[in-house]
Amino acid sequence: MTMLETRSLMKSFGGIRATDDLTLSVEPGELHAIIGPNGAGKTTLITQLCGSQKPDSGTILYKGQDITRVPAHKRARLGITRSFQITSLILDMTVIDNIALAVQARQGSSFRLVRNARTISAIRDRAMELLTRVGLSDKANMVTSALSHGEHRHMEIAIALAAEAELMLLDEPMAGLGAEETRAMIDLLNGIKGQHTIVLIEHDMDAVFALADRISVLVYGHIIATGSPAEIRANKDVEAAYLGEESGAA
Amino acid sequence: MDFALLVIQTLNGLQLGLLLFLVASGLTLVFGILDFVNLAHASLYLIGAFICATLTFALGNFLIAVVVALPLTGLIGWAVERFVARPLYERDHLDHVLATFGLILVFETLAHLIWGPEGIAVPLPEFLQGQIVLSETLIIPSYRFLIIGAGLAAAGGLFWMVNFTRLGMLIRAGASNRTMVSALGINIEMLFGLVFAIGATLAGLAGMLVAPITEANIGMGNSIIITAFVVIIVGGIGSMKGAFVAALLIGLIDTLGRSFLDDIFKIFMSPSAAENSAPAISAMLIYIIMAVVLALKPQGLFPPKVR
Amino acid sequence: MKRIISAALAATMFTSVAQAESVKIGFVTTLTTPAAVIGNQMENAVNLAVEHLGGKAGDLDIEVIFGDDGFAPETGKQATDKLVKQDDVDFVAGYIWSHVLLASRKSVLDAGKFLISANAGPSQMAGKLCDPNFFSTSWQNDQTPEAMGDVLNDAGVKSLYIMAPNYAAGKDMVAGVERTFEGEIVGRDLTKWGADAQLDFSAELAKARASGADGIFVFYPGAAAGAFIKQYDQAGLAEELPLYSVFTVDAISLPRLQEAGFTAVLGSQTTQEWDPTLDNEANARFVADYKAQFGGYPSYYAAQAYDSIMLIASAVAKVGNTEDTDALRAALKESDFDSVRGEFTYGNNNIPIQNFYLREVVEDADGVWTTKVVKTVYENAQDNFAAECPME
Amino acid sequence: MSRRNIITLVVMALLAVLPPVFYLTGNAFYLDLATRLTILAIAAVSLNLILGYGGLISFGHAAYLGIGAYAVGIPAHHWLYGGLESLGLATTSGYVQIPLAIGVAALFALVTGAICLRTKGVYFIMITMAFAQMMYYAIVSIEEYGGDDGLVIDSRSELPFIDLDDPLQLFGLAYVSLVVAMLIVRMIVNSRFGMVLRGAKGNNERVVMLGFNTYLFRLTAYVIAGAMAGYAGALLGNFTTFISPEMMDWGRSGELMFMVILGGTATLVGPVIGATLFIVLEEVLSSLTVYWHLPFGLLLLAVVLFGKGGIMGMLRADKEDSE
Repeated sequence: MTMLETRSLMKSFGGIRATDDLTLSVEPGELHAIIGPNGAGKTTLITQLCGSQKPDSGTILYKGQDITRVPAHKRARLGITRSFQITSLILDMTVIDNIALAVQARQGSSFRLVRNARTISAIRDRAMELLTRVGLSDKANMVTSALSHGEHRHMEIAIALAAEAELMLLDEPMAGLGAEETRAMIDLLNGIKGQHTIVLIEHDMDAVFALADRISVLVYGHIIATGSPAEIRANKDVEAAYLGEESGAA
Repeated sequence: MDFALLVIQTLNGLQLGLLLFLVASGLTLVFGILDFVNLAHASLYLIGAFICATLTFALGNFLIAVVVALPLTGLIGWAVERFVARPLYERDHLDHVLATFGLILVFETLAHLIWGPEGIAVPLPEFLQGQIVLSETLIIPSYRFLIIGAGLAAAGGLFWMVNFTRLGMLIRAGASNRTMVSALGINIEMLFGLVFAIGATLAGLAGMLVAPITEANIGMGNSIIITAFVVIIVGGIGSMKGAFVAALLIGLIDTLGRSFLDDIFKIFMSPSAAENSAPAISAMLIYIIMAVVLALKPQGLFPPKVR
Repeated sequence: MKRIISAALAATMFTSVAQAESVKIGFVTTLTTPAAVIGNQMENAVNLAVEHLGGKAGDLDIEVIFGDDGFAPETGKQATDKLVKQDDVDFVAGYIWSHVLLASRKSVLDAGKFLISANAGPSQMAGKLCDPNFFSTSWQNDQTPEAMGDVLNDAGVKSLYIMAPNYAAGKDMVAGVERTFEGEIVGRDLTKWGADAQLDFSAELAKARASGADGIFVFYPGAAAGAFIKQYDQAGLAEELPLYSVFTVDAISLPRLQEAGFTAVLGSQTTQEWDPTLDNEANARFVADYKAQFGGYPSYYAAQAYDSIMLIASAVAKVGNTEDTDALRAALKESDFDSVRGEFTYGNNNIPIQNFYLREVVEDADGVWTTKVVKTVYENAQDNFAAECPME
Repeated sequence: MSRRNIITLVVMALLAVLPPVFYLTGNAFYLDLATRLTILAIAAVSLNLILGYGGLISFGHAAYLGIGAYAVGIPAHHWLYGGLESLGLATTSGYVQIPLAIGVAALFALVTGAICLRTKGVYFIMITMAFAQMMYYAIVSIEEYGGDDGLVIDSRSELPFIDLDDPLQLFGLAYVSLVVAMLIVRMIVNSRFGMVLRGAKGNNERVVMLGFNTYLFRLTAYVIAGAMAGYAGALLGNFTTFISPEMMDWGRSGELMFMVILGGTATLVGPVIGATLFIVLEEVLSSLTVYWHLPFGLLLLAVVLFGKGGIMGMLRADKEDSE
């Protein structure tokens, strides 16, 4: 069974078709990268996959189940998690509280008003464990806004891991990272690859080709090619549409 | 129901709606473009009325006083932008509300200190004092027509400015995308100051127009600010068209409610209960409308396209 | 924080050390909002009364502490509480507004102090809620409009349109005129009152015109009066729908109307228990000194406030101290002082039994607009609620 | 112990000790002032739950105070003048009045909150105000309860062991209620529920993506805050023994907001400090001049323009997030 499938997805803003008859399928366990020039509609696709925007038409299937009209918070419960292109953390909370909130989401109802959440070891221990995994355990009690951009990116991964997502939607995790930080992120993703199905949207071609099992190329809201990194590298259409237009872009 | 009375009350409602529009249009400009919540907007309405009243006695003519008072009010608006609003753009709405509430207290108390609590009755020139007789039962004070005319002219001018001038283009662009305007190399501080001054002038004009009716008095700001906010919320923040439609809607509902609701209530209530509850219910009507509009359209009737 | 609290409280805490041999009067009126225009007149009159008394009630020094009711019952009650509890006054006087007086009543009377209304006269407090420690130097609300109702009958008015603010006194005024007026009431509007009172009466005036009434009766005290009269004038109703008002055309609205040149108001008639032209010595001195000091005619609010201080002073002077409340009560009841309205007595409910006059707006010798007495409508009239008061 | 906790304890201790001392030294009025302040602080603490921790700027919180006060006043009115006996609402029993205050306030919060929470930002501010204004005019229109003129409460709520006619006991009840309210808020914001609420304030989209239906969390918090303010209103009615629609005017809602902001949002004791400062300033300034709104307004401006995070923000040195 495919993990995620879209069929003829359409989404327009004004007169512009951001998503145009988009059909995609992601297999369980793979790291599926989606690349494309600026304005190809990558982020619009992600927002529809996670449910914060509704497509105009078409269907989204998750493990064979139609989730097109399922609201975002329920999709999260089903095991879909998303990281944000622009860092989207709760900046006025501490690092560990950010992670703990994500852990809490997987541990039964949070409609619990009495017990102090910070004293629940099942949550705190798991959050600490995740922070250790992304290398931020020493910064657990700092306010999130005090951390660097690269560290925020690592927190995003920790949150995605906390959600124990079967499907992780990673929206440009390398955006704005320096060379050193990018390498650290590639190592981190390599470490979790295989344990989760990952849809990766990324501009950094080196990273994409180093990490992806399969790659889909999105141009003007439409998938023009899907294949292994080697196949995509060899694909003439891709070269024309993508590299030709945006030579030098990385 | 008496037809002539209905016509008169509709005109009265139109007049109230246009006054509301003058106040609300400035509010929605400042709100939509500067993203600044200005509770003190009505203080400019108040200050405008008092300046104009004082000048009416100094210059001997109401209309000349209005012409002189308008730029003065705009100048005060510009000063408010420069010294209070500008430092607060980066803060959240909570700080705007708190600061401008403080500003209301300052303006009202200053007005009390300067002009006294009794207010100023503003005399009209001779030709505006009479009535226009449309038919035997249709008699309207001519000054009310002046308000309607001035209100429509101001609304028309505003539409022209917003839709057909370079300033208007910037304002429309600014309302939907602030960073874009600054990217165009426009002096955003100048633009903001100007927008604020225009808003102040419009509010001031409303105050000046209403002064010969209700007198310039220190409580007048309080009574209009909330209604003006209701107007821009119902219309959709930042939408000039929305403010216009909502202002007329609310002006008409308020006036017609005040005139006919007690008669309607008398059908199923005792007369004294009807007379007691009708004014309160008609005052409540505008809030009910706002709640219904927001329940159905959480961004108002004419939501701005992109934020 | 600690410093702020203790400094602030300490600053006011020890100022109230009781001075021996003085009578303390709390005076609650409106000093903020547009209605402060009334409060300021009352404050002036109180100060003038103290000056006329040489600052003394008998051997006791008079100390007056003003409280602001902010034109709202809740604020008025707070101001009253402070006067009673913190300043420990012997008398609380003042009160323009009936709803403020009703809200504050318990605070004063439960503390065993005397409550003197210098204006408000809600029907409840003349009737069921009357109290031995409550006195009025004004009237019961219904009386003035009742007098107007009789004036209307005499003038041959057959149908009447009524407008008043929607609060306790407004309702009393409407009830009062309806009690004596024998014609038909063709319409009635109660409008929003308070700090954000309705001041644009276009809808109501249009209805009044359409009603075809012979006359319009209004009650718009304080700052609203000017607004109403101007709109009435602008609507050109003066000939079609003659204006009969109570507590509306007065020494507060007239100067502003004159300044703005609203000559339509000249000749309009109102009823009142007092007028600056009343011929007695106390009134002549009061009006002359008030005009000299404050540059304008006093209103009845000022006259009643002046009387309230004179009443208190007369009782305290007679008793010689502020402790003997029984003696003070008896002395107050005698109303043995030179009232600016002339002699009056108290009924069983401690509301004055007094004359009511019809007054007309005229230009005085100096060209200033004021009122003069046309005729006496009621002589020694008692209010209708006295019977409901269980006191003897 | 963190500096913030020390401040909290000092403020609460002063508030417990000073007013009775004033009372016993013959300054009954200052006890009254403290009681008023304490009751308003309960309302401010409840507002802080949604405004400070939940990021929901409610401009209609005074409506709940009014509802609570009328829940005391209306039964007391019928107890004296008759009517509503069949509903059991002609009574001065606190057992009826206080649950009624809390219940009606919670219900009003549930119904209006369900609609208001669909909107965001300034729209939320204004729609909460609109509902409060509707409540205001609803009360104005009921002549039986005095309309604009308000209603005198002739008899205070009857409670076991406590005589509310004794100002000291009334203050005691208000003070204990304030402490309990603060403890409840502290408990809630530190719970798993509170984490979600606070997270949604910082970044609602993120919290939704984690799988939380933040609408329900917010609505629950909104109802809790409304119920607490309703209780404060019941105390206020008992304290003033006079209630009027004025209590739920938008200006009053604004004052509650300012208390929270003045003291410092999202801090446990901030609203208490804000309420104290507000009431004391009002008292001191208004006793100096009738033009006290001028210095008061300038002060508000100064606090916003030059101070950030309210009084607690100025006092705070340590930046820890926990209470």
